[in-house]
Amino acid sequence: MTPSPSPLPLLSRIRFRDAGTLLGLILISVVFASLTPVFLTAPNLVNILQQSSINACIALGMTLVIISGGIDLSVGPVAALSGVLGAAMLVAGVPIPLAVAGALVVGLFCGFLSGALIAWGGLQPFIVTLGGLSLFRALALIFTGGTPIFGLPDGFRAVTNGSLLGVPNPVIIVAVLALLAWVILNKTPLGEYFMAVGGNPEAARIAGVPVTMTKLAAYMISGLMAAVASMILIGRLGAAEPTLGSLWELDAIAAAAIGGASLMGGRGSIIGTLIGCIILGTLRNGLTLMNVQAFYQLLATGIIIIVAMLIDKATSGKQG
Amino acid sequence: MTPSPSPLPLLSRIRFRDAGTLLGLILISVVFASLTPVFLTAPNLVNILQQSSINACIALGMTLVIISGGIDLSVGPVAALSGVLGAAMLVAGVPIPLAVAGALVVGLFCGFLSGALIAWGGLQPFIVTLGGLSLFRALALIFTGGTPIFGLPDGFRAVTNGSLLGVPNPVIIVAVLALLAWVILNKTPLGEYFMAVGGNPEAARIAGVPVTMTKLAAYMISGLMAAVASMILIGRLGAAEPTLGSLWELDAIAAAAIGGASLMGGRGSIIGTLIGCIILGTLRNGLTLMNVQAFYQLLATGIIIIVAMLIDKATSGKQG
Amino acid sequence: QDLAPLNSDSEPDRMDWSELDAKFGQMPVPAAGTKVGGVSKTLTNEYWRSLGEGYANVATKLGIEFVYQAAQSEGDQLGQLAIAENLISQGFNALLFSPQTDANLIPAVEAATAAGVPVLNVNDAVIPSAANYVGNVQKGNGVNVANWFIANRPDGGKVAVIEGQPGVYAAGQRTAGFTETITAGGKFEVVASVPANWSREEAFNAASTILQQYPDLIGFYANNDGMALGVVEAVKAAGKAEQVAVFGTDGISDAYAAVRAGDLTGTVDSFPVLTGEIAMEVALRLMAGQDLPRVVATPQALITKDNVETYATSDMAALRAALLAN
Amino acid sequence: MTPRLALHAMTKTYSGNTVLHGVDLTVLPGEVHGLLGENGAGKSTLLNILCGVIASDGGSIEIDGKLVSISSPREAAQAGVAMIHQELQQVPELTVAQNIFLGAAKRRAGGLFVDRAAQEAEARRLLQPLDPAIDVTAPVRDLRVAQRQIVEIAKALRANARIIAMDEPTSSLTPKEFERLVQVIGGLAASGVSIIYVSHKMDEVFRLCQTATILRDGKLISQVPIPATPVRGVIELMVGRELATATHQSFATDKVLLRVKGLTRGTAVLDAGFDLHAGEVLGIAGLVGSGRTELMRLIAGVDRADAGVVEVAGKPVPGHSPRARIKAGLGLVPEERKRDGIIRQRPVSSNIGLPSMREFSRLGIIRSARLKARSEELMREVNLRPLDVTRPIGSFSGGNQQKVIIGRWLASDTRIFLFDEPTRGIDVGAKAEIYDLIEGLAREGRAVIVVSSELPEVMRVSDRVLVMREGRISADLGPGQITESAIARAAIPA
Ligand SMILES: Nc1ncnc2c1ncn2[C@@H]1O[C@H](COP(=O)(O)OP(=O)(O)OP(=O)(O)O)[C@@H](O)[C@H]1O
Ligand SMILES: Nc1ncnc2c1ncn2[C@@H]1O[C@H](COP(=O)(O)OP(=O)(O)OP(=O)(O)O)[C@@H](O)[C@H]1O
Ligand SMILES: [Mg+2]
Ligand SMILES: [Mg+2]
Repeated sequence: MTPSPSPLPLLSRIRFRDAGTLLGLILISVVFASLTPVFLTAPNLVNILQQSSINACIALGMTLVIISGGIDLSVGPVAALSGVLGAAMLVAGVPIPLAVAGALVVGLFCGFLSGALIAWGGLQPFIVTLGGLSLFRALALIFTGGTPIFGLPDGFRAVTNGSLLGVPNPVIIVAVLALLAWVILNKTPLGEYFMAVGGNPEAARIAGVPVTMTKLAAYMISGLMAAVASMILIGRLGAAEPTLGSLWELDAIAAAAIGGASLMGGRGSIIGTLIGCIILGTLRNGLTLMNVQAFYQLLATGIIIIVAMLIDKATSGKQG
Repeated sequence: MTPSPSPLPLLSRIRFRDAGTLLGLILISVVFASLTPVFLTAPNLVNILQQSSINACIALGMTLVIISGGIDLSVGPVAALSGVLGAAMLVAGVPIPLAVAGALVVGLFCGFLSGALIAWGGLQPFIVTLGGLSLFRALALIFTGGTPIFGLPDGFRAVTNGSLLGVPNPVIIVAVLALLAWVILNKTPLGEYFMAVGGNPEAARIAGVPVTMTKLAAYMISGLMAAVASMILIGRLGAAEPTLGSLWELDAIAAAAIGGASLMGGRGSIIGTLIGCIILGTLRNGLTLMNVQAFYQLLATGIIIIVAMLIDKATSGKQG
Repeated sequence: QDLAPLNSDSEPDRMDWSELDAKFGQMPVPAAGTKVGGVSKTLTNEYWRSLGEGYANVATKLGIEFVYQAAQSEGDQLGQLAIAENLISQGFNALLFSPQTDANLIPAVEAATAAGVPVLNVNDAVIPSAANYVGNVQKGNGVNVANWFIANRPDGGKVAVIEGQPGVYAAGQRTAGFTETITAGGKFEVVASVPANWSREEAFNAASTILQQYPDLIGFYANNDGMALGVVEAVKAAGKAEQVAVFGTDGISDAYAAVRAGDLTGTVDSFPVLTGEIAMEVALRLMAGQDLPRVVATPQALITKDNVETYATSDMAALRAALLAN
Repeated sequence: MTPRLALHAMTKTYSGNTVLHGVDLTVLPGEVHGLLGENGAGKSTLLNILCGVIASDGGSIEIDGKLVSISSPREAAQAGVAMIHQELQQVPELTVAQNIFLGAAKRRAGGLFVDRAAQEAEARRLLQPLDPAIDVTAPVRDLRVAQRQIVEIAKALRANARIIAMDEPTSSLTPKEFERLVQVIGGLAASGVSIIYVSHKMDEVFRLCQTATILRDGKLISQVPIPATPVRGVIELMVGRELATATHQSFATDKVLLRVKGLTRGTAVLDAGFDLHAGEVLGIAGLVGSGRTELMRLIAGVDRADAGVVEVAGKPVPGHSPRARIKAGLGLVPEERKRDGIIRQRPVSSNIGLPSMREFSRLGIIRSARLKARSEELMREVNLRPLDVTRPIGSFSGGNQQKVIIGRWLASDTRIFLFDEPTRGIDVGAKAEIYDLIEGLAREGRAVIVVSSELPEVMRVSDRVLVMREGRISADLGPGQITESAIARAAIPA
């Protein structure tokens, strides 16, 4: 046995893993392209990216949370709360950067609350964020009395509705965030901590990983991402509804899982999650293009999620 | 250092754990009782039990799934599918026992599908049952064309709407099922397998536990329970709707978690889950009696779930 | 008495709200201490809050006790049932139910009937065994919009529907009303009819995709106003505001604002506050023993820029007058 | 005589890396057969194939002259094969009895119910000769490591197997418990059961075995009779070279680096206090459960002390977390590697860099190349096999994982090393390397505590030995006082 200094096995394994997800995406795309000619046009592809951007934003934060061994069911309501508070500030005439910063702080704070209960309180993530799911939604509803907030300033909306060289700004924003998340996960100590805490929290603690802070960071990033997503959304819709973001958590978790994240913690990939988001976006886009009837859309969604996982499994080996 | 043949340590530990949950229930009840006189009347208490019975039915299956290290998000749609198929048979004049048996087989089969993908396919439970959530719902909608099935025979409805010595039949049915689930979990090899597979799947496999069959059994029981819940519900409603069962999974998971089940697998208690269901039912009942507005009910639900977990944590020691 | 299963859109035993006073006289004054309970779908939607406002208007005017509750979210069927049952146990004189689905409140209705408490099914989902129903004709929403297209776009063209949640009665009826009416003449084609689950965001995405695919689309009909407002944004983002007419349903205040601003072409208002008032009146008349028809149809009107100011009033008396003048 | 077991040409390859090259193994009825080799030689792999835990890529299994196919643990059990696994394979929430009967429950009521009482009685009977103090109704999670290992042994005995594979069954046991095991094994062998015995402890192998098969790098080197072959010869066959016998050298100074005062936690550790000097190697001996592990955990900040102070270089350490203690220069190599040491799915380099990610970063970004280079350098020193720091640590053999965990503290500027059973599961060659390493640390002026249940080890590496008894430090033996009898006297309760 000669020492093998080549980093190939691991690298190729990671790439291989994401390649499996990519293959799923390509398969789905080929099917749709052969069924509807519009599918493969440039504007439609941009459309798909644009429509996937909000889920991607949420899913990035979710991926970090999942890798660190948790789950965040409260992302939708957190987005709603920061969305309506941000919108209220915007409508009240607070300068745009300040209002946006305010909304992001709200997101961070919600994440901090969940994170604190999980990290310090030692409660189960699923149940804490399930509580958060009710709590933050209730706060958003109470704050607005249940009515959407309209009249967002045009200056704000211009940011989310603009585009650069044909690429919509939301896509650019999310791409930048994804790059950041990738760097955090793969290049910084915090990323190592996420993986370690998700992989074996007790061993991580003994090795000096600040477990509490790491968990806190994951939920705070997730809250922040939810706030960013809400800003993109309210900019695009021109209104902030207290009910926005319902079921976002399921889409985000599905995207992360399709992208190879393990809900047991310790495993996940930013690139995989992005591809997962695009798979879900493509699915919705293609089914709409084909004008599939509502019930069958639901059917197709269910089947394709499972088939995507099976393809992925088949191509990426036995690690569940 | 004499051998201690007493089974006390284990027993007292379990009781202690459930006692924490019970304490939570008592606390909530005391608060409501002091705020609304109606709360502590016998009919209202029966009411609470009756209203908790469907969630309890689902939560029993969910508890076994969670203990075995999985999760079942598809319970609501499974209930819907077996409900509408069962109702169709009943309306078509199939003898009641046969139709009910048919519905239960549908539930079992749905559970088998999810279980097979998880146990043999090695896919993640969360994502498989998320797919099932869409899939089974779609099938129920397609089968009925989206319209409810009315006109269930009175003979059938009499079973679910009757009562014995003042206790509604659904409560009795669920109590019997709970007893069964308790026996399975605590007295049979299968129960040990659930704990083992959820607690340490690798060790279980090495010890020769039929891991695949165990997982399959958990999801099949969960599917069966969903079908039973749907029978109780359609009997009470006198109709089967393809949309029935929405959000059931969250209530059931919340009940199991409040009752001490760990979503990491290997831990959970039937008694705890039952108390968890009653806590949730009591919450809803009390808040309605106090005429709390919907938004604040949502707020209270969120807060109480978290507080229940904190109480539980505080009383049951550090094991998260 | 065994009632045939109710279909509110086609029940023959019906009357229009406008005939109530003429046929049954002034509202009877309720006894002191009368308690009425309302159970609604969800308060997250302005429509149901407005309905409650209507209930409360009448209750306050007559000095009766009124409790209005709703499930914590749309789709929480058992939660709503529990609420309804809990109200029954508290001894109300009449109950106003707006169920999540056709069936989920049936046990509560049965329990109330057994206890001799009259139950009124108010709008949207239809309890087949309901003895009395107050609400608009769901199909009419879609029909109204289709008629606008037929009248205002004589050349026909491609239109699309953004549906509510699959399997929900109102969504199905509204879509069917629109699609059946508009395609009858053969000039219009419904090129897409896709679900957006009552979500503004999903409606936005679906509309963007549809516009991409059918650049010559001339109109959208959305099953509610929230989704319609999402569609409006998608149309604006695609730069097709001139070409594409967008209609919603419900007449929430934001839809009025959008109609005024010229963003939303129109909405079918079913006047929830007024509906609430009428429903409460009907409940009180039933308690007084009046033998009303099984269905009382509430008003409905297509709101466009032309008539928006007429209907945009919070003064119910004025609104009644305007509607009756029609 | 027909061999009880004959493995022919066993082959196993992991993603292109062959770890077993057609290995043969023949065991006679009633024989205790040693299976020896360095860490990563393939011992566990071979036994895991035998008992159906992993699938081989080639080769056949014959039992009592009949070809059998074993593709699952169930089939292994049916073929009469039982195994004690190197890593504890238990369900923490289940009781001792339930764990012992996991997968083979005793039933009653026509097979419907588990017969708890019978299981517990039988479990008690099985544990009687090994450790009668273990409460069979306690959940396994409440047991100490040694007790859990004994439960593993009892589990293997339960099945009445014809062949029992024991993969380092004594890694957590003390000599006294080993003696009990010897009795048990003797009884089994006398009744015709064949035992395959894997251990890195040569004295055990020479006490127990009649024959030994020696593996090196996945290849069969030879089968030798024991004790006819001398220890040195066996070791040479294992490592392929001659090992220098080293003698102890002291580098202790009188500068106090670590001072522990009045450390107490429950009844596990009572009022423990001592000084540790720069350059000193302090051994801690004691019986199982005497509180050594707990003391290490308290010093390392893993558990919180009820009372007491930990001072490093004259200053009390602020904070109680492992992180705070690591900052102060302490590093713990935990006793239970799988639970407390490794992050299974992460590469070796990540496991090494974990406590010192900051030091390996610039501007918040990890300098991966530097981390990798440093990890490789350290792992070359301790002879990690295979020397690939990008592989997940979970895919290394147990001994090699231990080297990585030690390397973790070499990579950060740790001044005080707390080794809890540092050579558990480590082969003789690597053991010598670790002793050298400890000596090297002392030479550099760092301080080392070595907790070990192996007396020879304690005596080999320590300048000074503390003995613990029932949570208290019962003796502090300086140079010249360290003898087996002195330690034993202080360790055994009066
Ligand atoms: N899952 C795996 N993937 C890749 N390689 C593996 C895997 N499991 C074991 N190996 C490799 O197989 C070789 C043999 O390992 P094995 O565990 O059999 O060694 P061992 O002789 O039992 O060593 P030790 O004495 O340290 O327990 C090692 O090089 C190890 O790295
Ligand atoms: N998980 C646990 N639960 C309860 N008591 C424990 C636990 N671990 C250790 N103890 C108790 O703490 C005391 C010290 O145990 P510790 O493990 O520190 O001893 P040790 O000398 O290191 O022995 P070992 O060889 O088992 O590691 C013992 O009395 C033991 O019973
Ligand atoms: Mg080994
Ligand atoms: Mg120890």
